[in-house]
Amino acid sequence: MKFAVIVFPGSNCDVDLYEAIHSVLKEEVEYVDYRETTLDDYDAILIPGGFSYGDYLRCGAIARFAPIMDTIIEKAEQGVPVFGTCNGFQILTEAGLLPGSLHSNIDLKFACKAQKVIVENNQTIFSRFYDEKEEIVLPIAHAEGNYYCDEETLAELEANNQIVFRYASDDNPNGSLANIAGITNKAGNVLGMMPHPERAVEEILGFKDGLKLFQSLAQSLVKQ
Amino acid sequence: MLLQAMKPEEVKDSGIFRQWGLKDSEFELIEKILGRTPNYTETGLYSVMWSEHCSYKNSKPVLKTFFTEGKQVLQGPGEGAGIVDIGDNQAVVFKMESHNHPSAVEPYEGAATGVGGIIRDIFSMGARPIAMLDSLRFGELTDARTRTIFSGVVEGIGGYGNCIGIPTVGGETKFDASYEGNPLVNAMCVGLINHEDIQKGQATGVGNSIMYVGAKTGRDGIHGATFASEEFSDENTSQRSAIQVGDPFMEKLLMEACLELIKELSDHLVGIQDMGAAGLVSSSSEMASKAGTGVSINLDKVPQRETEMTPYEILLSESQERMLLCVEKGYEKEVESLFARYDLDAVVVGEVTEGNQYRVFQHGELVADVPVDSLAEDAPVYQNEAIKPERIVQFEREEAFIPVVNDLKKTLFDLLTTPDLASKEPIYQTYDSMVRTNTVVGPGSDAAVIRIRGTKKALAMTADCNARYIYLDPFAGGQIAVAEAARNIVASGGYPLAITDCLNFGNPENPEIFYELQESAKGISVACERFDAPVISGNVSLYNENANGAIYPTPTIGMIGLIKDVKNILTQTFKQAEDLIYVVGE
Amino acid sequence: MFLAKVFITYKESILDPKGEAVKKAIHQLDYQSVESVRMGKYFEIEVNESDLSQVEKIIESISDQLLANVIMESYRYEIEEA
Amino acid sequence: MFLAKVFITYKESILDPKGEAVKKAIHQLDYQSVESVRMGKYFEIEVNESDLSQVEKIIESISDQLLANVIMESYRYEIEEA
Ligand SMILES: Nc1ncnc2c1ncn2[C@@H]1O[C@H](COP(=O)(O)OP(=O)(O)O)[C@@H](O)[C@H]1O
Repeated sequence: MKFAVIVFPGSNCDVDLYEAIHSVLKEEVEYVDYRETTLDDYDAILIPGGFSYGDYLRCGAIARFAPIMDTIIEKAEQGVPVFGTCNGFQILTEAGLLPGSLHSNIDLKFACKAQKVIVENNQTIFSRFYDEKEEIVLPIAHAEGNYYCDEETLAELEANNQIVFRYASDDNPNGSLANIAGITNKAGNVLGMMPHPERAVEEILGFKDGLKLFQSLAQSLVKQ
Repeated sequence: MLLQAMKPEEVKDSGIFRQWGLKDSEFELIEKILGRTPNYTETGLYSVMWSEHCSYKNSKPVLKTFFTEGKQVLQGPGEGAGIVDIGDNQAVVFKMESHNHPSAVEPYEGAATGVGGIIRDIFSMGARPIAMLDSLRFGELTDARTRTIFSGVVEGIGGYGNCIGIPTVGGETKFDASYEGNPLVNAMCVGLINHEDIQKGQATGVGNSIMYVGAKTGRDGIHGATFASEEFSDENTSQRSAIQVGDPFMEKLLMEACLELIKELSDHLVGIQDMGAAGLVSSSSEMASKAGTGVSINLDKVPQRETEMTPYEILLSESQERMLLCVEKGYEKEVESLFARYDLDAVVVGEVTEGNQYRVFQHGELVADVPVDSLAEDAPVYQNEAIKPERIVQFEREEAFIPVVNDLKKTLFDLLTTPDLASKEPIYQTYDSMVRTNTVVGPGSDAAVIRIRGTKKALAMTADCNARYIYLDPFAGGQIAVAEAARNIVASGGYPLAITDCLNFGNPENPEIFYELQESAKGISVACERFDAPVISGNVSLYNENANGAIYPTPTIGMIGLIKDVKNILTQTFKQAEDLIYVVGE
Repeated sequence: MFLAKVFITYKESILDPKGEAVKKAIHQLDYQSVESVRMGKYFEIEVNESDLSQVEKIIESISDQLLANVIMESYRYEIEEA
Repeated sequence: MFLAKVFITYKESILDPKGEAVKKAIHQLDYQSVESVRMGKYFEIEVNESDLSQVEKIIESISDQLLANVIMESYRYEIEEA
């Protein structure tokens, strides 16, 4: 099985994702440049955090026009797992692969800290190693993680069980709607989330609850 | 426009050079060196190159006294940053730099471009930046302008560091009225390098090409170096319209491109230096001066963001996110195409020449022609007078102060609510301290710890200075600053390796202030020798004054320690109930 | 009641990295005839005063002190009755 | 040559935290008559076309696709000859 980590100009958590797969999960992984137009060699596509194009206009707004995006959209439609964290989540919403959008944290500040997250749906290819309602701790590091969508979309997300991760209702770091921290598309093969599971795969760094996400994904790929 | 047409005699007679910070005696010295009166552009070159910021003309005698030796030192003071061996063919590269004056005027951009500048210093040595620290001083938060400066500075540091993707893992933040209107913004960057990748900022080999890479040049930050070397006045603040704006996205591309260049084309890359203070003139003349060569620059080739820029403006501009390379003749195309992949300009703007002249051409005309060393080396050095401040003489006569505490609990709570002692979480949580997933100990403990992937090693790092101690006793205070840093390193499991420093003081022409500078440097030096932690890099920021006088003398110490095995990492928190608590030391 | 619209942009000589990034993105979308992009801030401010000249004074003062950093930005405003 | 000015603001129904923060700061400066502040983005775009309708098409297209996120923002533009 082989993972692709997409590198946009300004991506900076590409190394974090790469190392999580390579050094900890011990699976094959390669960086793929944003100018590439094929992803046929890969079983899963990972979109890292960071500041693609400086986040200048709006997070993810410019990245979604990068040449690789058409291919990612095509692969996503074919059912290939696509995972985006932080800026990756923002890119996925801008590209329309996930509904809604992300805007400024309610207090307008960048927040980098340990965050309690609740696993709402452990039936996805990304979350099957977690227990239902399991409380985990993942780092967050973002200024624009405040998830928004209209009521209809929210109702759909709830009805289809697309909300995979939520913040605790008394500990929402950014003001996101319905405490949403991460969602999938309807088909369940595209996941976007603000917290950083790739920064939570080693005891020495103080967090390890993210590892199960990559293990879940790896196992799903084996099964296929 | 008229000004640019000034003839040499007019430059002299009008005295415009004084506005640029040159003294009459310095102007005369330039005339003597050249055997003629310098033209407008040349006068501009000297005015920035001979500023305190570039020439260290007031601080050189002090810096010479620093303890700088040690078998671990691979590169001491003199290059963009210092380098220390950490075994296994690896080394750590670090330096601290101030951006005080720009931050007072435009807090966000001032702090952001300070971060950008110090990062370039690190990757221009060939190192991958792995962590940032920031040491900050502000006036009291009760003042509205101070609050604006404070939040702007903190946002600027986070804005730049978060975007470029280097974790900000530690620092310090203190408040005192002496910093009102003149905040201190000291940023430190730490990089990791393999020995064979170490670069120098030099331009050797007659005929080799001087290449310009990165952002285009605009009229921003002209005279920034001079500005950093002057006292503040309100008039000053409004004059300096040319503040720089940082572009961390551009710098991220520039950093990745330069690091790739150093790996892929190392055989043909002769030298590399960032264009920081005093921009193109400083980087090009220093590279030639170090190599003992001449250099010729064609300004028509310099990528420009604005039209009709004069030689003076192009040479002095401090536009950010630019680097200068010296490339072996014949390999320019390779460099160009490497940078093109990052969507960056890379252009030949000049070449290394025989002799030792600094020659600049625009539109086919020779617009400046001066000896390289006269710019980079021959600035006058001033041995300022040092007099023990009256207040210290007073202190020495007084009885020792013994505080009387009546209500211990109240005193403790009062102390804990002072901004100096209060938790700095609201600051450091706005910095990404974890990106690159090597941060074992982030902000909130004594020193931050970054592990070195693929080894058992880790680096401990801290920035410290208690300026009040230096104010009371510069020599002892200097020692205490180093000792505090060393304690933070040791308490985190590391051995002190070396220090960098940022000497923030008031006007050195004031003998009492020069005394503070001189004595605290002695104290630092003595302590460094004791800890076998030599000074390997640093920066001087003088003329930090407001209407009420000088800031507290603040020589910030940045120290790096080596942790041989990540097993030995310690943090400052209690771990479990019933563990015993010891007090060690005197 | 008045509605003031305030526009803030960098001064000419100041680098506008955001505008540059947007321009590049527009070119990637293949609108080559777009020659330059400056990106700035825009405010819509409702002021409950009866007197236009008073509103002007307020808007200038907050633009100067708060909305723009006049060292590197310039501002422009329009006021209409609302 | 044309100059287009594009204004982007959050849709009415969406909370604008930046605008709120600015309003608070304005009240701290003691301009209590300021009732509301919305903060948005402002673009000045030079387009080298000879035909106004062509410029309109371009500006709408880049505003829709790029400049605004139409899920929560709306845009407005003005075009003048330059
Ligand atoms: N400006 C800052 N940037 C990053 N970290 C900071 C900053 N200011 C303080 N810190 C962190 O907060 C913690 C406490 O700082 P400080 O109060 O200076 O501690 P101490 O007095 O114990 O040295 C340290 O871990 C320090 O690294």
